[in-house]
Amino acid sequence: MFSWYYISGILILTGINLLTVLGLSLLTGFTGLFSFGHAGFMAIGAYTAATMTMQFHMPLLLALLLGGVVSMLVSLIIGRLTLNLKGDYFCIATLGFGEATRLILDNVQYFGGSRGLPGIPTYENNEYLAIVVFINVLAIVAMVFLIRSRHGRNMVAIREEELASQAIGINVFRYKITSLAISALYAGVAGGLMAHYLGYIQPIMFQLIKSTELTIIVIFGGLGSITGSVIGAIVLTFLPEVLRTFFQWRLVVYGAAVILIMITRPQGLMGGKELNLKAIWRWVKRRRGGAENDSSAIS
Amino acid sequence: MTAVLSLKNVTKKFGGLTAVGDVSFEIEKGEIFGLIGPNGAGKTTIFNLITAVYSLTEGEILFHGNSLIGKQPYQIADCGITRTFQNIRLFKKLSAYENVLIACHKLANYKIIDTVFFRYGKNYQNQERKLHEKTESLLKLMGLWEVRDMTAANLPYGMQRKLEIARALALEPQLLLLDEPAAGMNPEETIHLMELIRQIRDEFDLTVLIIEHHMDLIMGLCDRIFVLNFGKALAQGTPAEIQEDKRVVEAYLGKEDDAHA
Amino acid sequence: MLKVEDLNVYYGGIHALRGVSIDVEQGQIVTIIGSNGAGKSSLLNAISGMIKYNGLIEYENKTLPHHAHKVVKSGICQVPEGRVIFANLTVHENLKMGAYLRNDLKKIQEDFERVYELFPRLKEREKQIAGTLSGGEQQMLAMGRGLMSAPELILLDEPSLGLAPLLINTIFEIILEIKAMGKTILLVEQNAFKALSIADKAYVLEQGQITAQGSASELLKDETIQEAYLGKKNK
Amino acid sequence: MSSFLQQVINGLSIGSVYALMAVGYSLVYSIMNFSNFAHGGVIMLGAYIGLYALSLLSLPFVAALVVAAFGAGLIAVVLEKIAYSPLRRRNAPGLYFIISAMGASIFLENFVVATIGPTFRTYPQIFDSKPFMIGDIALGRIDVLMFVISAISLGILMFIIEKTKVGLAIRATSYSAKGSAFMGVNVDWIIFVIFILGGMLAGVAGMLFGMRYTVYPQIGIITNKSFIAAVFGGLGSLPGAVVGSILLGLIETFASVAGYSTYRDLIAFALLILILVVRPTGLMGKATEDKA
Amino acid sequence: GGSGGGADSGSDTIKIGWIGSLTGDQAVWGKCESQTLQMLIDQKNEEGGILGKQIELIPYDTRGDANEAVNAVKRLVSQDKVVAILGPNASGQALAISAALESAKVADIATVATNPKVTVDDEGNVKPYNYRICFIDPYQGAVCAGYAADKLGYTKAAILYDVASDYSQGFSQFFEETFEAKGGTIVAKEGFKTGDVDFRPQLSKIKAAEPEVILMPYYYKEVALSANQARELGIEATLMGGDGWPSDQLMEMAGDAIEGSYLVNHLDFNDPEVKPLQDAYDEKYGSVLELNGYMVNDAFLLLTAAIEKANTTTDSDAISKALCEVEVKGVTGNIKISPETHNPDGKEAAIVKIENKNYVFQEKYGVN
Ligand SMILES: Nc1ncnc2c1ncn2[C@@H]1O[C@H](COP(=O)(O)OP(=O)(O)OP(=O)(O)O)[C@@H](O)[C@H]1O
Ligand SMILES: Nc1ncnc2c1ncn2[C@@H]1O[C@H](COP(=O)(O)OP(=O)(O)OP(=O)(O)O)[C@@H](O)[C@H]1O
Ligand SMILES: [Mg+2]
Ligand SMILES: [Mg+2]
Repeated sequence: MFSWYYISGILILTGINLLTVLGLSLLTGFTGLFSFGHAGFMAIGAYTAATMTMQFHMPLLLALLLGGVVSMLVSLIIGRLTLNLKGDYFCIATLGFGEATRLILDNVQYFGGSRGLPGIPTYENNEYLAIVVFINVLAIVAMVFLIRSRHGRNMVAIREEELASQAIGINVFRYKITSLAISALYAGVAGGLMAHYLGYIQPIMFQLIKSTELTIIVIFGGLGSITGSVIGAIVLTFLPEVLRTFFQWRLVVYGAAVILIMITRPQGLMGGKELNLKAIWRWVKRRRGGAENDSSAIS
Repeated sequence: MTAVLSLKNVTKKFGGLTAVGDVSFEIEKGEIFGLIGPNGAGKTTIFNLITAVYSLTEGEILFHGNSLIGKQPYQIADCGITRTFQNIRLFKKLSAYENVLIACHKLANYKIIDTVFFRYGKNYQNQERKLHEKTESLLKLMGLWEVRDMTAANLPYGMQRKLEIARALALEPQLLLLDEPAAGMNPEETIHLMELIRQIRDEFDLTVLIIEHHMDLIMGLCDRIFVLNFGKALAQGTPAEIQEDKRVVEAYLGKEDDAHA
Repeated sequence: MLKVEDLNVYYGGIHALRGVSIDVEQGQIVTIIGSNGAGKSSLLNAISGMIKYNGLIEYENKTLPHHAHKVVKSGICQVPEGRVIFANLTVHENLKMGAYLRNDLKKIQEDFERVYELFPRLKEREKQIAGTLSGGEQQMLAMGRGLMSAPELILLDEPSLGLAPLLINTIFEIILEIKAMGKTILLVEQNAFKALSIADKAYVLEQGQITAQGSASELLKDETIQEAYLGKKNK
Repeated sequence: MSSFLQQVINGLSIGSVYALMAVGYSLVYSIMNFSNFAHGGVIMLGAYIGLYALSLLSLPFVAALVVAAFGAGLIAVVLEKIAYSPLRRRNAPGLYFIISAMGASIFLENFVVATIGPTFRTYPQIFDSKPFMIGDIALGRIDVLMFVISAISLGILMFIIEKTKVGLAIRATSYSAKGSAFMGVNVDWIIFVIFILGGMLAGVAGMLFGMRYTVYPQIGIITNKSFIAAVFGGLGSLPGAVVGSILLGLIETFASVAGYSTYRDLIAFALLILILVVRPTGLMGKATEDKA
Repeated sequence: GGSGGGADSGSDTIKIGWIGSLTGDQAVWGKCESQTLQMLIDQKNEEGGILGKQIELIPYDTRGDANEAVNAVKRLVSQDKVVAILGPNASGQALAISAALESAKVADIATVATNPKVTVDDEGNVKPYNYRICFIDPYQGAVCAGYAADKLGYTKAAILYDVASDYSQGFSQFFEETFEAKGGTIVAKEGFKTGDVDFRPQLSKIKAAEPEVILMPYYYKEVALSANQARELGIEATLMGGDGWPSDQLMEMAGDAIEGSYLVNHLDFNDPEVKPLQDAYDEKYGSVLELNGYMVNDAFLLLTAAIEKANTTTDSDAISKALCEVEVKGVTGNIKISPETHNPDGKEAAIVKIENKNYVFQEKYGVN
């Protein structure tokens, strides 16, 4: 009943969201830092990548990577300034960064100001979907590898208890900035993908509400769970589409759904758990009466 | 032979309050050194100064003759000094196993890049295996292997303290700082802990600095004891000397106390 | 005065208390001893209405409400394990919070003085932010705060934790003093010897079940108890 | 000179709008320790309630203000019951509250769009819209009112928080709800008090905002500015929220004066970061050394 | 989800899509636009539909977001199988949907998307499936500036604009260019950001620059607020604006403050010919028609003409081609789409003056 052309479009968007969410999940879910500025990193990646392909006819993948890297470099500066801030202070500082990025883009006429940048090369739907899937698979694998290493565990330690992390020799600041930089890299690449999907970008696409949506996806999926982020990105990108026929009631339902999931399952869909063959096997075993312990976020 | 740790005229002030004033002592390699004194005497503050949680107001702290001034807490751990916390600071929501595994991180040296590109390389796999082996042995040593999958916050108090010790040991330190490790343990458990600490010292070739209010443990375990009172040195000596010291008895131990407890 | 019958507490899958029954009589000191994780704190928390439980808890022949603040209102106050002081408030404000439910200003003032007398250290640190107190000072504060609520029944969860030996003696003296005022005390202690020496009655809790009970002096002499909880034979 | 003074007045009056919003936000923050992103939604509803109280019920101004305050207070309390209290019972971390608050804010805004509709609405004229003129300088009547009301509500709140027993209990609960429960505090009641106070402030802010400007479902967006102002001042500090708001108003104004009106927010954000780099807990936030 | 039996191309209805903001800060316009369209379609259906078939409207909300617009278009063209799409009312979304339209060969007629690049790409080639019914920013800006300079004789103008709005930025840019070309000077140019409600700092600066006329190129909520605040500050300069202004709401919100202002509009609201449309809308929805209603009316007229001309109810490509071949008389004037630009050809702007709280038509005015 749904046409492939439509679905594939949403899938591409899901992939773009997912890529950002994966990075954000590292930052928020695993390192415990809350950002409201990731739309800003997406914007930086989007404008960089678009300029590269339009002005310098760079191949897409290279342009995307460059977009990611530029956004990562910016994140290093921002991180340097703000990562010593605690809790909501950091959160508001990132909000400030996101809005400031947008405001700068609004003013820079080279990028078309608030009128946006049209004429970015686009690709055939299926081909593009393949690219998006390819990048996401790489991103997920890399993220899982990272999470399940001593570095990933150290980030989790920071999320849990900073002072104790210091006491066992974890350079808290370095891990925080690493985590921010990786998440900015992901967001930057995702921004580039978005630019080449729409063929047009405009600062308003990267406003606060976008950052908010991304964070909602992370929490919705469950902090500290890559599987959760994947499921969250899929569900929450599709949800507004499924609700499309509700017209103006759509976002009312969306808002209510967010509250509902938070109060009924505050740990999010997955909440620190990962879905993998081992976990499924354990679950099956438990169902059969075996008494094993829960799978958990790391190790 | 130089001392493992030496404090020279260490002072820490909080506003007008001198929490630690002009304290000096040295700890020799392999020693179990006790730090005792009434509540609020400044014992924990000294730990916080050594581990750079607080910055010194005055004085100097040397580790193997090198100054620790200006170092960040994590760098102190890198040097080989680890600690436990009086107000337990475990990674509460993680399992006991994960708590120790995280702390083992220094035994591996692979980089972030390696985790992505050389995940299935021999080097990476060996290092990871080493971490898990170390974790297992530490948990077994501390008698926590059975509860390894329990969430740290749900462990009974005493076990949480042991887990803190396991976590501190994971870094293979040269100097271990224990802040009231036996708090919340009953006498039976305390004695068990005492033996454990001694065993750890021998097995890992450690130097231990310990704060405790359980006198059985302090007197039975320490080679030397340093007594603080109102942030100032009150006495220093072997357990026997300390127990006899009138000032210590008066300020801290209490007269009839050595009969029991 | 306090009657607990067939109390069960679950934490998710963990069955922490299994049918515990105890009786506390007016004016007595009753102590509960048991090893780590036996469920002592869970028992006190259940009485205080801080956790969910099944079973009957009666206070002065009335079923205790299941809300913490109502329990306090009926005259029961707990000095909790881990102190749970208000780290952001000053020492004085913490004590004031202890008297939250009281309105007898004059008596409150007297109690302030009494607490400061018992713990001169607190008086010295009156204006200090409680979070920066030393461990032992925090313990004194928790105790003082408990006293400020002038309860009829006071639940003490390891009041000597982290205290210097000299102060431990003081704490036990204070407990006796409270008893002398006609108050009732339910005491959980790791320092089983001390606890048993001042208590009237004692229960031994093991893995969520009461395994022994009796007068404190009897239990003090009990061989198995001596081995398990007193660490060594009494010198 | 007179244009400079005029700009100072402009800055102050913009600041007082932020202040009125920031105080309520800061109040909830100081107790619950989370950024209540639904505060803007409540302000918006307050503006509508005030509007309908005036136009449909034809209440006099003061009565309408009271209705707006209580209406918004009620909404805030209901919101707490639905969106936060289940989380509170599970001791969920602050993050979850924020997300729930965001859900609530999306819900409220769009609920109004779907029911009342997206149109802008104007308050009937209550005060003379002509400003006071002091020489060449214009001083808006509602601006003055806002300023006065911000000052009064701040005063009342500070008194409650610092001097009364409930205030003490509020501060205690903000650190440890568990600890207060042990002391016999009815935590639910305290939370109720907080939200009703915060909501009432939101109602007053919304109504005054609506009178000064206009009423529309997206009013909530403007509260982002007041969050930033609260951070300037130091989160959880009520005087800080006011000082931060006034400061932000002045910064924004003088960014325009300096000829950077198109970069106004950028300048504000840059200064925000600068302040936080120098004072990580804002201008008036308490800086405490963590004790291990 | 789904809209019921979507993919059946042999059905008796002819499907038309609409996209635009039903939520978000543009919802005021989107709502009116979609309602007007629904009303027009109902009327047409009563008259027997097009080519004997009933029309079915499938409207989707985009909340002003380009990604959503693309999703909505994809759904409309591939699943609902619409033959053409009307809307959106903002350039950003219209720009983003080009690729989707092209691959499905379905035409879109934007209502008030005034960015020139909506219909032509950077190289100046026309985009085959993007059309619009309104004039473009350069035109509006030029008309406004020309009228201010030539007809009203102003030489000193100030601009207050919304930096974050593409419409506002485009408009002010072209105003500035033309005004200066005509020998005027821009004495002050100040900006704000969407969502702001207080403009007094900028206005105080503008006041100090002593302009004769102030351009306010943005939507009426901000117009009302800024006009009121300007008057409060004692600014007496004439105010000018564009098609973001016209609304009854504006009169209500800023009646006195905007007295004597000029604005560029697509039509004369008091033209007796538009009365039936206004009345019908008022009767059906109990509220006044916003500008978007008029625009979508003309877009719909153009579309029905094209469908009839192409004589097909299924071939969207043919319908698209026919859009350039028909000419209709709409409420905003005669509409003939230029094949080179896909803009309405030779459409003249209406200059309107606000007098006694009324939009009083002055004249049709065009440049070049
Ligand atoms: N950050 C701080 N600010 C102000 N005072 C402090 C701070 N940290 C500690 N103090 C004070 O310094 C003194 C020493 O505290 P410390 O924690 O070192 O005591 P301690 O010897 O460990 O006592 P205990 O045995 O009770 O744990 C105490 O009186 C305490 O109140
Ligand atoms: N919140 C909780 N969730 C899960 N299990 C818990 C929780 N709190 C306590 N437990 C478990 O319940 C059992 C009883 O704990 P409790 O704290 O009552 O013991 P205790 O006798 O007070 O021990 P201690 O002497 O260490 O204070 C323990 O096994 C503990 O692990
Ligand atoms: Mg200490
Ligand atoms: Mg306990």
